[in-house]
Amino acid sequence: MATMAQAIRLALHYGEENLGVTDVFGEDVGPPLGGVFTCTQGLRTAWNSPLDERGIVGMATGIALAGGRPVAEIQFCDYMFNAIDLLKLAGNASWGSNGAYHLPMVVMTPVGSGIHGSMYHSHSVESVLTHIPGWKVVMPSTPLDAYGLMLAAIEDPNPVFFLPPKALLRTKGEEPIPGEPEDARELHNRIDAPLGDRSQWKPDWPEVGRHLVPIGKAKRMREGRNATVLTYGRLAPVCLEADKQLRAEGFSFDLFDLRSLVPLDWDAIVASVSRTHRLLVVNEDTEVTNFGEHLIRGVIDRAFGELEAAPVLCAGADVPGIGMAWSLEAASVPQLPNVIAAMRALAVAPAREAGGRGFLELPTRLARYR
Amino acid sequence: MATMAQAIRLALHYGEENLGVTDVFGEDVGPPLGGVFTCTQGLRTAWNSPLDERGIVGMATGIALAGGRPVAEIQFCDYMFNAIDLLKLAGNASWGSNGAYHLPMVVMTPVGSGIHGSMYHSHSVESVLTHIPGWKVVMPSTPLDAYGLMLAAIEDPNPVFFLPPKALLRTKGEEPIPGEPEDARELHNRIDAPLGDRSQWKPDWPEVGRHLVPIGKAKRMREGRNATVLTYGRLAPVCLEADKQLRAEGFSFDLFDLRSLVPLDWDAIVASVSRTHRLLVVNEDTEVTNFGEHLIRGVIDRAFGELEAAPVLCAGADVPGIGMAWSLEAASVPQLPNVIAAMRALAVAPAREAGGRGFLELPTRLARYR
Amino acid sequence: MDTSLELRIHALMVGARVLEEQLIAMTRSGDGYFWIGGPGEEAFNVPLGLLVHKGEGPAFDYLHLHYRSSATLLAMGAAPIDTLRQMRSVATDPYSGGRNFVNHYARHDWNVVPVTPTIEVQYAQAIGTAHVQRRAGGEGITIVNGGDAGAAEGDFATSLVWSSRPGQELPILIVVANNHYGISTEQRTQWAMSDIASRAEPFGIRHARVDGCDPRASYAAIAEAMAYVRAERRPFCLQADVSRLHGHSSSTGGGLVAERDGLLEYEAALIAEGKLTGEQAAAVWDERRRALKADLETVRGEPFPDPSTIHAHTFYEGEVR
Amino acid sequence: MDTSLELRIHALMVGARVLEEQLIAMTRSGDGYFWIGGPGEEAFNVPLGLLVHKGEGPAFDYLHLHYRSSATLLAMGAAPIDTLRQMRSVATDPYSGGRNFVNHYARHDWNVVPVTPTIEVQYAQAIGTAHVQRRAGGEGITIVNGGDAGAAEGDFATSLVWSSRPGQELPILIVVANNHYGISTEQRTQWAMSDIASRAEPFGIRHARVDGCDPRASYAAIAEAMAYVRAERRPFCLQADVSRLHGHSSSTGGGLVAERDGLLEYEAALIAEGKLTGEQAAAVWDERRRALKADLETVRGEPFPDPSTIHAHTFYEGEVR
Ligand SMILES: Cc1ncc(C[n+]2csc(CCOP(=O)(O)OP(=O)(O)O)c2C)c(N)n1
Ligand SMILES: Cc1ncc(C[n+]2csc(CCOP(=O)(O)OP(=O)(O)O)c2C)c(N)n1
Ligand SMILES: [Mg+2]
Ligand SMILES: [Mg+2]
Repeated sequence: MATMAQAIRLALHYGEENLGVTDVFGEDVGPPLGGVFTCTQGLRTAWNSPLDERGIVGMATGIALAGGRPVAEIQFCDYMFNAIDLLKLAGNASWGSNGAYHLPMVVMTPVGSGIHGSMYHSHSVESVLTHIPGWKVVMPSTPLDAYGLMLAAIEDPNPVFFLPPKALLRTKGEEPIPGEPEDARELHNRIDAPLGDRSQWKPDWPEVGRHLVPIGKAKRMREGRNATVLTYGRLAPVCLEADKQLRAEGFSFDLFDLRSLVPLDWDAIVASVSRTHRLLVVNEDTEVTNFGEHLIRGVIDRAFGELEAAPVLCAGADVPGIGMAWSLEAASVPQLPNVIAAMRALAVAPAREAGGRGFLELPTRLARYR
Repeated sequence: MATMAQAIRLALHYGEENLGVTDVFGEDVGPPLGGVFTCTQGLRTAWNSPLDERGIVGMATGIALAGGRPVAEIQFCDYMFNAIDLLKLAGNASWGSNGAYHLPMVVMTPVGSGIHGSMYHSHSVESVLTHIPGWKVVMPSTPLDAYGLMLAAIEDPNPVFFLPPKALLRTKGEEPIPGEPEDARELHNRIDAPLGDRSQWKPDWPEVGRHLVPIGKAKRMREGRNATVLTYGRLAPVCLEADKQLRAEGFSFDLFDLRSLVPLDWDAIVASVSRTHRLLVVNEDTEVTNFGEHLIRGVIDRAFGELEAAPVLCAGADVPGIGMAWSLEAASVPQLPNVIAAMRALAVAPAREAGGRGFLELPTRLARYR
Repeated sequence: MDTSLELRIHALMVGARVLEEQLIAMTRSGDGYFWIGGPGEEAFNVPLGLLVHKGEGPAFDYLHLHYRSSATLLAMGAAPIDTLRQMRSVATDPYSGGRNFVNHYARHDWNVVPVTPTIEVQYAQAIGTAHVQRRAGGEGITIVNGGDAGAAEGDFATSLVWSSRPGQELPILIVVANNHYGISTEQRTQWAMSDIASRAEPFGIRHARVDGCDPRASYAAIAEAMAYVRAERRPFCLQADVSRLHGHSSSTGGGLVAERDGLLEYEAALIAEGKLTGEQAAAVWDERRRALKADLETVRGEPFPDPSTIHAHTFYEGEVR
Repeated sequence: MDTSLELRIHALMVGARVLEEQLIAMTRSGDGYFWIGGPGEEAFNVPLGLLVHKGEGPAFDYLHLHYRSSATLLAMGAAPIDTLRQMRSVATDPYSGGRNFVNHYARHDWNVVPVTPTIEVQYAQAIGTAHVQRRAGGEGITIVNGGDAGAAEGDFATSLVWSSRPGQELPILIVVANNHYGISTEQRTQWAMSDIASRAEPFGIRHARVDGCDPRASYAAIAEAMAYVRAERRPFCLQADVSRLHGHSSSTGGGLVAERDGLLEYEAALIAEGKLTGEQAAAVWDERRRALKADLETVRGEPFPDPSTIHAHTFYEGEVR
């Protein structure tokens, strides 16, 4: 099975050959490295940019303005904060020109913690990016979804953020990409750049097929009854594992990998909450003005009456960075034990008592789960 | 009575003379203009910077690192989005150095809509800024609060965002600044720069006094029973007016101008919600991943059981800009009729029925109030 | 330059000036809230507009303009009434549907990309259209224009770095319209050099400085720079020294200030050279003023945007191009 | 330069090299996750550290360093064990309490401001400490150091613009440590010029280029540049051509690469000049290695940060200075 990095590479290859992608570029994206996470090795249109994120976003905007179809990489999402204005401007090109222009561009940038990225290299960015109107925002948690979301992002006429979790780029999935060789070694030999001199190397691309994950559709990972759990990215497999362990205790959860943060699959979310009557949102961004709070508010708007316990956010601590020491990282972004504790606590919270104001005040701050 | 712009100027003057302010600077902050909103006219330490917001934030950081006490202006908050990284770094200087450094710096930048700022010049930024850990965030809605919050911001050893609403900078308050001349004309003559040649002009500062508004304390503007209303900035006087009109209909609201967004006055908020059992948050930032959603989640965390109706957010439409045409601006950021409609709707929403799931699903999207 | 072109430039300059004066008047008559525009830049902007290869797509020139570029648009053939529409923020505004400030153009069929409300970012975006044109070959180039003060933003440096990458040089004309001010701040208090285009020198980028108040000198300088960029597919950086005849914007009053007026100078020269009479010149002004008055009446009858359209085009709704 | 200084420089260079080798070994022994550092920059960074006016406050030099500046810190007198502490992310790490990557220094008593995890932003911050020093007078200056690739960010231009404002010139030494690469990307593919310091020319900023693999040339060039900045209170831009002996970081392997080694060249020269014997040189290396081994044992016994401290210093808790 392909890793997520390989899946992205295959998607970009498919995009170059079939969807009109003209430029895959960014810092160290072209040869010899092919991306610090190897996502862009061997691609025909990949090239190295200067070390200048504003230039990268501006270049992508300009390419899209001139009818090209760029996939720009910001090496780590953490380096994008000097270009939020340019991203906002890309997001308002269509609206601001009253529809005269549109920008089919993808900005791909790895997000989140879990690779010992330390203080600044471990950001989650969904709270900032979902607040920029005019952009779609997708985040895969499996290689196949990465493949399908990238194809959908490329085909979309709007700017799309494609946000692979750093911590999952090297993990393999359970579902093959259509056309992927069965043997992982074969895939490796055909498309991973060799160590050492690469100047003569060319990938031997497998014939991968068209597989789109529609933007705006959540994936129900598990069906269950104790609560609805909304998550995405690095924490999707963590929540799966938590669900598995809690099933042994007799609990079960309606577990969603949202995949698409803008637009949201409100239908699926509301239908689930209307069945489970409880809601937990799990992400790793810092907890103040967190996208998960939007999810909670959106559910309240649509189905407050369905909630029989307080909706809960399990998110990152409100601290200026992620500590380098593992003891600190584990204390500031949710880990498996925190997620299990949050899920269990929500499942056992007493339903509000008839007529009273007896809702359990659930502790939702990460710190309290430790 | 002083306008808010004059109040800020007086506060900066007080800061220069008594609190060690070393630099008030930014684009057009020094002579001859003294700020596009006149907030920095006549100040001893005011100077004009190059047109470079990254330089401005970097300069402020460096001044604070070297023991100075800067107040940097970003001319409109809308120009700050190319410097979010530098702001984040300022916010993590203390945490990241484990307390070795601290940055006593104020970034002052006018925010919000209401001055025909069009597409890009009408941003609200609190949702982005409250998500940057390590910064305090204050927003005045009256001249006296502007004065007191600026003094507190200057005295604070941490970086502080001081966010006067663009639309209120020219409005007068009802409470005088200590030491302010009684006659507004006198104040004008003494501290407003004259039209025409200003090269010989010097202000004749009144002896203003020390008046601090502690950061972290909300102001209860009105006491009432139908619901708790949390707001700040431009919409504070709008909510006051809405409350006034609704009192004629027999409603009353526990109305708070938060003033300090980080840190929040949770004690006051929770105490109020525990009394009114209903919550409305009113702001003008776009509604997806909006700081008001944090307020709602925070109340849910602390007092879900107290809520007898769904908490409501009345905020800006999720569009990429504010239309230049007034018809468009009024359709995208809350205006008085929207606020009145939201307050009334919340006040009359039936309390949840005993035992059932009968909470009224309140329409919270701005569009639905029109 | 033949006389007919000289007279055409004159007429276009007058048209642009009169348009800007009309816009300023509209801030006072309640027909608009905020004015920003280009009176004082016509002598440079009209030649620029005339020399553009106008059309859609990479074979034609891309324009990344600033908010003082009305004369360029008019020289390209834009209808003045459309600028009045944007000023009044009516629904018929073809550039933004009443959503953006006046003189913030966007025209897909002419490769005029949206004028940005933030300073200097166009220099970071322009490298992208130029990149597509570098690959496309042909004669299409990218033109980017902005002010002197704004060149202090890193984006100006970005345009120099990215347009001079060895073997990847971009066909881009980088213009700095130097009016010696950023709002109230004098250039000489913030800049070590008076010719900002000289910053291109260490990058091996050709550069020049021209009197942007002189339309004939501007025409020649732009033509030469463009010829180089079109043929050599390499960047060129051009500073034009211009005036800011009505100050920064309506926020600073919008009144006339004492600066060189390239239009009056030029008109006087044409008269002295016997190419135009005083009456003919006056007729040009009158005709434009009259036409604009009629345009304004038309625009006043047009509706403001319907608030129910507020979400339209947040995401693209048109045909995918 | 007298021999005792030459030998001191040698010993410091060896100490820095051995420290970096130890750090790389620690990524393999599980004593740390990520390494980035400065082997190949010692010949420039040791002289820089020796020439710093070390102390607290504007009368002394401010250092805005990058993640390859270990040799500068050692030359200033930092204890190598503290770098091991940061590498292992133990609570005793005096620079960040186990919160930041290795070689990300912050020392208030020496005016070493926090090394930033993002490239080039230090150039935008450095103008602020220099501004305070301009006003303070005296001899204190600001030194900012970063890489070649990073100079493509607008912040490099910001440092040039802001440090050369007429009448407001800043006492700042702007260094570009040019190792000809940004991670995998060769400088010559992205830059039109080989001397990035030449970008200072149009700003009227003095500039120079030095062989940063030669400690004696570096010492002289830094001393000259500093003397100018200290006395004239004006900016100076200096490019040092250096090596990147173990590649970019542990992410790219951390193995030795075939580049000029300024330390070995220098050691050979000192031996050839009769100032050092082979045995003496070997003894310096041995002694440093032995000491570091002992340091590592100490560090291994030290605790990791207590998770309950996670919120500490989010807001300042110390005495207000
Ligand atoms: C990023 C940004 N910063 C600040 C502003 C506010 N602003 C608008 S025009 C202007 C001055 C621009 O001066 P210059 O670049 O010389 O152009 P000019 O207006 O003189 O033509 C400023 C500061 C802005 N629009 N965008
Ligand atoms: C703003 C930002 N962009 C990208 C990176 C990732 N990154 C770290 S080091 C590096 C290369 C830096 O090259 P250079 O400036 O030449 O310094 P060197 O590492 O070669 O000393 C890159 C791209 C970063 N840390 N910050
Ligand atoms: Mg100007
Ligand atoms: Mg380098």
